[in-house]
Amino acid sequence: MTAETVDASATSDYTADELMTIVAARELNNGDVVFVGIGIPSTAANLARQTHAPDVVLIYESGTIDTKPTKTPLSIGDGELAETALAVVSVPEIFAYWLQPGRIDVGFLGAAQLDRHGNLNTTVIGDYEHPKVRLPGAGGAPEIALASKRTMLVLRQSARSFVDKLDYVTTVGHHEGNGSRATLGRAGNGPAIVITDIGVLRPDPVTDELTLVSLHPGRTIEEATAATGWPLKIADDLEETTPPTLTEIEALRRVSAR
Amino acid sequence: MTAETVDASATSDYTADELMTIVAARELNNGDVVFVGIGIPSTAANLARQTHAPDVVLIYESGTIDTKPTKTPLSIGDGELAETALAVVSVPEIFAYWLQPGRIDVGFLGAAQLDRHGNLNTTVIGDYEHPKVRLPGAGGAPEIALASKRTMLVLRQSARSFVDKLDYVTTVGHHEGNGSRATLGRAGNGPAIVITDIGVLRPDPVTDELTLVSLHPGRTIEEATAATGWPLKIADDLEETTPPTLTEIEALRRVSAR
Amino acid sequence: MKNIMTLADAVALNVHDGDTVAMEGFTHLIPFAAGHEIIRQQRRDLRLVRMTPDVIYDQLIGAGCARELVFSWGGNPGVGSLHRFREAVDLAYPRSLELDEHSHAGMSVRYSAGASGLPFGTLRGYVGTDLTKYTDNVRRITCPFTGESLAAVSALNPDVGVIHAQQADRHGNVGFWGILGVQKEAILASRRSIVTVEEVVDEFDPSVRVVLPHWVVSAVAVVPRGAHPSYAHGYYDRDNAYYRAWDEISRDRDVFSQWIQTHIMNTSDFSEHLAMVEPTLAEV
Amino acid sequence: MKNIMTLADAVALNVHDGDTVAMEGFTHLIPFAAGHEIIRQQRRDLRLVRMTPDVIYDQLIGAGCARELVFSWGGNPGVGSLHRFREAVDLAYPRSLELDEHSHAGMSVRYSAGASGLPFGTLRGYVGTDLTKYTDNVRRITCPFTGESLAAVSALNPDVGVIHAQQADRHGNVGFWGILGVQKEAILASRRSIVTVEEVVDEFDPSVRVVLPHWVVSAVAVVPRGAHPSYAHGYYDRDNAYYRAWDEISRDRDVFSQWIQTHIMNTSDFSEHLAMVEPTLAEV
Repeated sequence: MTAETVDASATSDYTADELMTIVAARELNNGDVVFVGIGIPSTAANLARQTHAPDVVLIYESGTIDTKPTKTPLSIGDGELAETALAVVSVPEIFAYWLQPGRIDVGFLGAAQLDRHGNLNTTVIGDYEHPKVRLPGAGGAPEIALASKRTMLVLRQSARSFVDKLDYVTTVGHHEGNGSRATLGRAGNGPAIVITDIGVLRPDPVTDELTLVSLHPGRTIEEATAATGWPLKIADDLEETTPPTLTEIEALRRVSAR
Repeated sequence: MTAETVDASATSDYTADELMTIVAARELNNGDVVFVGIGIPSTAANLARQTHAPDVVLIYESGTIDTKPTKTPLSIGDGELAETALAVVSVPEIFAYWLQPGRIDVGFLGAAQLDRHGNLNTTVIGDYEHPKVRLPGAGGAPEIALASKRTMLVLRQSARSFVDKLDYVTTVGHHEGNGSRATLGRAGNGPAIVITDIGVLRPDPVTDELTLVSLHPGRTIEEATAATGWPLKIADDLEETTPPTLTEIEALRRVSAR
Repeated sequence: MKNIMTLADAVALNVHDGDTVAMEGFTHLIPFAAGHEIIRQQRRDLRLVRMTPDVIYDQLIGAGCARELVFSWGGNPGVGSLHRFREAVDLAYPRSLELDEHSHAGMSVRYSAGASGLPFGTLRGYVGTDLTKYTDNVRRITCPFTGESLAAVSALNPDVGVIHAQQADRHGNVGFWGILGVQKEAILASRRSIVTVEEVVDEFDPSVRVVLPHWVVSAVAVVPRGAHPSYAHGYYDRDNAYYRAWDEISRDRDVFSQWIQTHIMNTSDFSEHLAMVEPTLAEV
Repeated sequence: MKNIMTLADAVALNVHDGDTVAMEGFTHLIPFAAGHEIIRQQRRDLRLVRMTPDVIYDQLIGAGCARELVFSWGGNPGVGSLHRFREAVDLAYPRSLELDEHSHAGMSVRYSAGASGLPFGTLRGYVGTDLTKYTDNVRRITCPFTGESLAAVSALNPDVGVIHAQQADRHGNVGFWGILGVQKEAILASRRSIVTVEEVVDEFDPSVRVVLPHWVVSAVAVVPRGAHPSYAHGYYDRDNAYYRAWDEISRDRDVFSQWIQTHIMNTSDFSEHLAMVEPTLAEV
């Protein structure tokens, strides 16, 4: 580790994606074992590893365990993930021996649609058999969200993505709320946080309904409500997200640069 | 391959074990994929590989695939088996991916007790809960005998080993005879040959009862009958086993020497 | 050695109209050359199986080879949608495409069960989702010891498994390393198999992690760069520009058809296609 | 790094009276040093699990540590019977020993199920045998797709898994190679785990085939030659003379007890035992 000067002064020079990535990275604790999807989850996990959480363990569904890529990979199967991994195992093994038994602290996912209980759709917009938009499908998400001790979700917030009713449930979050996830069999605790371009949501401890707990700098409750397809609950002690520091932004740009 | 002079002249300078080993080796075809137990099966398979069947593929339950040991290994997990193997896989994998689906041509086993249908006991002599002699137990045999396309058995013949009723069925052969093995679910064809120190037995094509088809040089029907705990069937066209050739004996001693 | 042949012969011998064909390679070692040869030989009514149907299956689907797709994630990684796949699903063009859709975990268990000679596999999964509504290949099973309810998935046993590997030896044994994916299972689960390789070597070195013995591989064909535009660890990198360019090519039916004509139907093998495509993308 | 400690501490922290303990190593890398330490710390009422209980478990059983043995093959490989095991079974000396007896295939599926977090595993096996008569851990299950009847075995999830490996790195990650056995599964199936290693290295080289990350290993202890008399691929060979000598030592209760006293109870660690045993056997 080289000693670096930490510049904790706030900056306003960042994109929405950069802010989401930085807020997500902050949620990872040093030593967490994280099953990472590609995109913002991967960038955020690598940012965390290169800043406050050097011992975070990154696992990709391509079977690479404890990878330490210097740059954010473009795909979950980049060669650098294998080259820098502590171990490379087969895809059946990564799901059966590593994900399924509950060894993973954090499952880190994106999605196209989300409902108030953190259930996800990445399959179709519209009717399944006559879709408006055919999306890629499930990938690793259903079992990542089921087995990880907690799930972190990252997606942009809009009336099209934060919907009252999913067109298709690809991946279960808190199911129908009110603890109903526990009826699905042995599983982790479900979504702990949703990070959007507007703010941060966490599930209500009783109802499991996603509640806005933090607004990003410059964002308003009205914007959040307008970008949500159900009557959005707002926390009594709504906070403002700590803006990115210069150190965070620089580290992120170093990780992302190609 | 070095060209070697083949000396096909018969010899009478051999032990009972050497004869059993040579007769067993002859039964292996070039290219056969053989799942090998330790002892005579392992020696015979290595003898075959170093004589008439250079492309025989040896698999040991230690997970070593296509091993080419220069000497007969002492245990199924000798280091040389790994060093000379085309591939080394885990024990769960060797049973699940390689044995179970029926990829193995020949399962090659010994036993303590055998009955007329080629069922085997390697568990106890006497009552299970109050045994006269506690034997090692099943090991890989039950599933080797179940999944291999055919099974070859090698054991010394005596009234104690060739019994009317097994004290314990560790490993199924032709079950209760008369094709009843087929009722046990998807499986290979069961014991094709039993090689003893007295002769060679094969199952009757209809009843599956082991029938003496060959006597080793100098052995008699009376000896075979006396060494069998049930009324032994003798083939109409009983043959005499071709005695070991000088080439076979020399090759065997080369393989076995340590 | 008797399993080493040309890719054209390997496909002609092993892939038939109506077959279930699994072409695997998890971002790494994707058997593009073999996919092109199947298009060139105009196989039809295939049931295509693949965890991540990306550009390789977009090409096969767009070329009209497929009647069904068994999969868990379909997209152009890092780029976006598969336009030929979407047009087949949304508009039944060039023909309708049935879907049998799973999660990655489910697909990998289906392959493992197939490789193990078992009729089904078990996992903790699929609960609380709509995935089970549109497939008959996921059911529930009760643990005979604990009474727990678990997901059971039917085994996959394709007629043909197709992969690309770095190396074969002179006996026709196959070796690969880097990201391993589900390739071993795909080959062991399949009745027949085709492996394209970068080269034939005298002996495998210790970096080789998976070895498939020649007696489980029906055909080995030497096709250098046969995984392009995906990558072969130790041989060449991913051609990210090709994946990006594919978005444009595949968006329009006619542009796509012209591409298939030029790069596959009018060429005699993969090397001619590579000669066309590599110089233009080399600057990226 | 926080998981690297002495073997005495590793056993004191992780192995308790009454625990289910799986010590694995398939002829290769058998954790003898850890077995001695469990005897030295006089653990009692253990449920011992091991596919091939050979000399290591003969020692633990003879020393009175075990109440039950879960296994698939018990013998002294290449030599003959295990006399302490047989006396426990035949004569309940030094105490009775319950048996839960399986085939290798069944045991390996039980471990794999345990490592996978599933309550059971499935195999084609056990049919037509008496194995199912004396255990409650094998039942039948019906495939929900084909209706076939298959064997189901209950998962093994030991309290402690114990193995020997060639190497650890400074973070406490563990690496091994050569014959792999069921060690990975034994560790992943267990709630806690102890790994003895030949040495700590800066970095694993490519010959290392299995790596267990430090976060699945409770304790790593450096014990050179800790698998003796079994072998460690790349470090030392099997001591066949020890296995042969064991036949004599274990045949007689008093000779055995004296051996345990001298080699384990009166020594402070495995190196003292090695110093006694290796010179006398070196000539073979």
